[in-house]
Amino acid sequence: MNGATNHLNFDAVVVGGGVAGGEAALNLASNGYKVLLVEKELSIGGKMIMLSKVFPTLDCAACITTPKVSEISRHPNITIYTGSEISNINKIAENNFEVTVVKQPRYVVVEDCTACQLCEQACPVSVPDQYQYNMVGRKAAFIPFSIASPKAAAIDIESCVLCGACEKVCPTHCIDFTQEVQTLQIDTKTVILATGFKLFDPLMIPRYGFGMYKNVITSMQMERELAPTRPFNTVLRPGDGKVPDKIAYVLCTGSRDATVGNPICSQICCMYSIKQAQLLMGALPMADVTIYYINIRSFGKGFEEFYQQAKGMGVNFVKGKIGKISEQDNGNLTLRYEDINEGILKEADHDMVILSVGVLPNKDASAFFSQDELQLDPYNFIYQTDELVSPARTSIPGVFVAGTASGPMDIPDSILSAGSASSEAISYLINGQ
Amino acid sequence: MKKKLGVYVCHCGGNISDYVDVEKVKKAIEDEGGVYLAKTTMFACSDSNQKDMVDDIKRDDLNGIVVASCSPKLHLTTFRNVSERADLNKYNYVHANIREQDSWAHSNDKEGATEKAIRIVKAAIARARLAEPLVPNKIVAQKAVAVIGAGVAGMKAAIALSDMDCPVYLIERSPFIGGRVAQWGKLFTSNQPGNELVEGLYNKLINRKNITIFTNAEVTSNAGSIGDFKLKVRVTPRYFSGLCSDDQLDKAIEACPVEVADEFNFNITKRKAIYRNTFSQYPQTGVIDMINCTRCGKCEAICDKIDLSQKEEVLDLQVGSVLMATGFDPYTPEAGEYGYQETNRVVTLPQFARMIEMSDKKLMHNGKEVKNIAYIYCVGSRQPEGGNTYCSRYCCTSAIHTSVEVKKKFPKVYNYHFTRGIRTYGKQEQLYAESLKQGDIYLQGDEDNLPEVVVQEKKTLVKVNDILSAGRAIEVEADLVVLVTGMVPRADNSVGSLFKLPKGRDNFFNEIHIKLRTVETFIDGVTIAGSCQSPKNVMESVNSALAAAAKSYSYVSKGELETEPVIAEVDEALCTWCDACSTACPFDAISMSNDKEKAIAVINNAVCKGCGMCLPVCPTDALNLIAYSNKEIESMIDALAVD
Amino acid sequence: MEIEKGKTFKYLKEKREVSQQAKDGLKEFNRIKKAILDALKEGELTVIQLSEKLNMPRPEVVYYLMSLVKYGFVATGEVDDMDEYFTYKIKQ
Amino acid sequence: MAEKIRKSAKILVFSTEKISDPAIDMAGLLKLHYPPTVYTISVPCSSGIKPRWIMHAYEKGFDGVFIAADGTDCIFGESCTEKTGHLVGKTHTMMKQKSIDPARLKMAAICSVCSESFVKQIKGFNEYLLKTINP
Repeated sequence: MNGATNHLNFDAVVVGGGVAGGEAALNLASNGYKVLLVEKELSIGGKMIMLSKVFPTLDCAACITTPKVSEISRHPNITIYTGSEISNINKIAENNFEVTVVKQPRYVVVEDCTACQLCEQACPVSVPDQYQYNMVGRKAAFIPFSIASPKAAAIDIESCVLCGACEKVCPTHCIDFTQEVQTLQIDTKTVILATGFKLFDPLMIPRYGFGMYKNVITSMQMERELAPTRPFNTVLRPGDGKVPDKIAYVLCTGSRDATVGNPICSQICCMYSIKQAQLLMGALPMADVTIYYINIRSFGKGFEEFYQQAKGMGVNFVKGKIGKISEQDNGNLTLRYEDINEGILKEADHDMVILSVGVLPNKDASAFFSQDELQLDPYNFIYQTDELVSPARTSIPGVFVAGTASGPMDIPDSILSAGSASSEAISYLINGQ
Repeated sequence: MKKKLGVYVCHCGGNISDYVDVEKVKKAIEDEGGVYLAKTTMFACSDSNQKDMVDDIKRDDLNGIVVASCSPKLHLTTFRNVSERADLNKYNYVHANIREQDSWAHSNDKEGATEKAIRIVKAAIARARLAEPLVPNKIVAQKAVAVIGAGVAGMKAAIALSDMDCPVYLIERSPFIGGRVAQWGKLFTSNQPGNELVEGLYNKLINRKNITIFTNAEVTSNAGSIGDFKLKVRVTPRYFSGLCSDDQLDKAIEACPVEVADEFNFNITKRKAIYRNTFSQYPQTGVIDMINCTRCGKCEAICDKIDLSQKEEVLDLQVGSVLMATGFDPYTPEAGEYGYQETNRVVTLPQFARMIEMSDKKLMHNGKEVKNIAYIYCVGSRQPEGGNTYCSRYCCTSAIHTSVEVKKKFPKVYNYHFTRGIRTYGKQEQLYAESLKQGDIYLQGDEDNLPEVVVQEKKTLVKVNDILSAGRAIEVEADLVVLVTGMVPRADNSVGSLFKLPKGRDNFFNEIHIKLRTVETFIDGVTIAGSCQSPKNVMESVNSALAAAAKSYSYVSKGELETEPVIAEVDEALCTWCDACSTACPFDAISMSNDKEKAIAVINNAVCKGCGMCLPVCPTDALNLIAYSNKEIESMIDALAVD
Repeated sequence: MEIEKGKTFKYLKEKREVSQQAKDGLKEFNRIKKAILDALKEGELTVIQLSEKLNMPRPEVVYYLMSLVKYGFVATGEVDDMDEYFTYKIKQ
Repeated sequence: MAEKIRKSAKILVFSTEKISDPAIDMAGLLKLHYPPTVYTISVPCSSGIKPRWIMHAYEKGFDGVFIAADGTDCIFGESCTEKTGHLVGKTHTMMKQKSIDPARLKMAAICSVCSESFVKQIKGFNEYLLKTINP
């Protein structure tokens, strides 16, 4: 099978299996179009499936994502490739694209895997679990996370020592180390890019001490600590396992900050931080939560009320810019900040600091196109050529953008943008232009 | 048939199990009559659990299922689909709500919540024991959509539907289409003027054969429901039988003796009772406003295409779905709110936008050149007491964009922004940076420290204790105070009541689920788009319009829809035909039949909506609602009542 | 070569070298796992106590301990009077 | 019969699927607490509740029955309020015949976002019922 290529036909290729890509794929599929959904990770569901609860309703993210994910994975018109990446997209003519997809071997036959986890138990290897943002280990033979879709094991071949323990215990003999990289040639009529966003890496701001001080974590790590499938089974600080009781949020970490190359606002951090603060007050009733902010941007439906609710629950809001974070011997952290209301420098001690990291562009998409130019905006998000009237259009006719690939947005806006992209794609499929 | 039931109690990843002892619930119900297997599950809705359920049903020949989890509004369909995939009739599935109506509502009383969960699940089991397989009714879906409101959202939705090969009726209440965007100048971020944007959309609209546009038209009644809405649309005439020449129209307008405030310019100018579109409104023809017209006939004498004898028409439309895009009103400040109406030096942001559009060279107001402009933010939004608690989302960006544009057009002006914290989210941040760069001054108050407007005879002062400079009291003498007003729901949103559309706490139309189902409403077949759902900017409105179009299309595209088989049925033995039920029925679904030995009531299955209004009025208890029979309800009451 | 179902790892072993990093990582994990489990044999300990006993940085103790909880070797014990630190014990 | 003092009354709520049940759901979402001895059965429309169901609830030991009615929002038509009122009247007559305090049946219009009003009504009703149960 080495190097074999398959030729396949679809009406649409959707790149990215997060909420936006999933919604776009569903819209197209339920109108009778054949869709290929290509996802880089081992599971669809994007970042949303990893969240704890969502603002402003405090629904658990899993409760509203999993049914959607399962609808997508069961839809007869949708084919899903996980662990797969686009290597090239060529536009031949209107309604005629050639897409090359590279599918990495999972070393597990998904159809035969029952997710019994015996391989996971047998595997001797332990490496940091990327789905828990490295706060805990996972095996080299592993199920990505409990609500993953497909819910099937995978082998992390880079960490695998090829001991064969997993194969020995697998009751369905679904582990298969003979799998190879597959290159697939796909003909399609339209392409939707839903490649999502990347999180800001706070290592870029050394004065916050992330990486050095273990009790300084990112908001995504806290999201995991609060999720039902959490790494520690309760909220603990990773520095020494203490239950924190004085927690600080540093908003605009990597957003609205030209010094790190990202002058724009990430649109979601205020709200997810307020949400986490509310959840923390619920989980740790004795805890003190302080949010250091420049402006609170609770602009969406029900958001301002949610912000007021957090204030009512006793979350402290301090208008202040954080200058420097330093660590004390006991792992506690001292925040030096400018209190804007009083116009003076102050210091405050906290035992855990959460950096509310911002949204950065995922630049992968522009590399897909070798012939045509996929234009990016000044911030490297996909450029919307007719932003006000046809927000899903890109510089390549027939290629549409959905969700955060075009800029920061929250879940409802991603869903609407996906609705918009699929609607434009259907028009394009019907009218061929 | 003896029931073999499967019962699944969901942890909901802690949402339920943090307050309800789900293992205890499982133990308490596993010996109930009919229960064959009982399980707990971390996420009942997860794919793997759904698979397990299908396997269980097939392996053990289960003929009834109960899932105790969240509200049925979220997952009833999910589990009905699971049943269907396992070849079990989906009406043998019963949902028990132990989250919204138990674990969350009683999170302060774990014992009480657990006790309640046990009874709720037992009641659901009792119901599942009696559940019968049912077949959904099929109805014909009219392949046409009515789009109500022809602002940017409505226009864009109409075009999208037309592209999907779906006939559209675009119904606009005012004489011109274009909505609020037509009233705006340059738009952020493209800097395209609102009128050009509207023109582009209008040109597309009139080229589509399957779009019918009605202006001056209002939906006055609605009968029917998803698949077949029967609308009555009242069309007020324009009183033009054809086009007058520009010259003639100008003369006719000049001749008109009636002058009224021009709502297009937010009443800062006047217009006649006969008037033409501004260049951003379509169709490009005149109209007579009969509410103010005195029928003097002066205009008729100038152009023979003017015809005051035209009569209003009422049209009947049949559509499968309705897409609401009725938009918003700008908030109108109360008299005296920040000096509004106390001096003409205080205007609203929309009025100011019109002023800029209408002035060139110098920005003049009341014969005086405007130099210092003070913008007061959050007027009508984020109100600390009563009123509107929400943020209107568009206004920070809009005000800053206006201040940037005004500075470009009139470089001598100074902008002072009295904010409550700037919310230029996302890429709009660049605009805030641009405004700072051009030298705009930003001052900030908060809900306990709002700016104050002092109106004096010759001048107007705006004061605030500025929290950006440690609470220093700062005052600005403003030639013009611009109140940055938020969005409020349309003052007359009666068309929403025609469809019984639910409204949220903020009085905007409410969606089913804010996260994942933003354009659908609780009223089947009716979708919402644009700022009638919540404040939105142009791009956000367009995205929601396209999403709503796709959703509305999905209701009508197949030409057929399934509806719930929950309808009334008559126990012929008990019925003595007394007419009480047919009088009670709001849908004329019940009539008398003489086919049998005696006169009895018969139900028209296609028309019955399953409300049950006929049930309590029957003197012989001969009527029942399928799935809500006496037996089913009373057995649930029994299960809930057990001590 | 003949590929035997259930022993396909042999096939890949022929074709691919296991990285030194993976081998070292496994050794390291086994060493720390043994150290933590041995230490806990004598009784329940907190992260701080373990860190002192094993002369291992606290954050590393947290990471490995939590991994061992996840893999089912260690269980969480009680929290102290101040509601600050949990103890951890060998899972029976 | 000696009964111990009860903390809360046992109340059966009839809610409507599209209007008042979402409001009761939202009360949970907002963590507005009410007694856990309040149980809900939802029906398509409040005007379709049979008096015999209500009477059945009293027979089986419910202290009170609360109809969370659609009011004028009812999707089945405006006559809903009047018809629900009528069936309440009919039930009151039946209750009097059985010497049941008519105040043990309560009706209020609960709109789809009237969560706070629902909780307030239920708490008031509970207090009233408790006074009659634990005199």
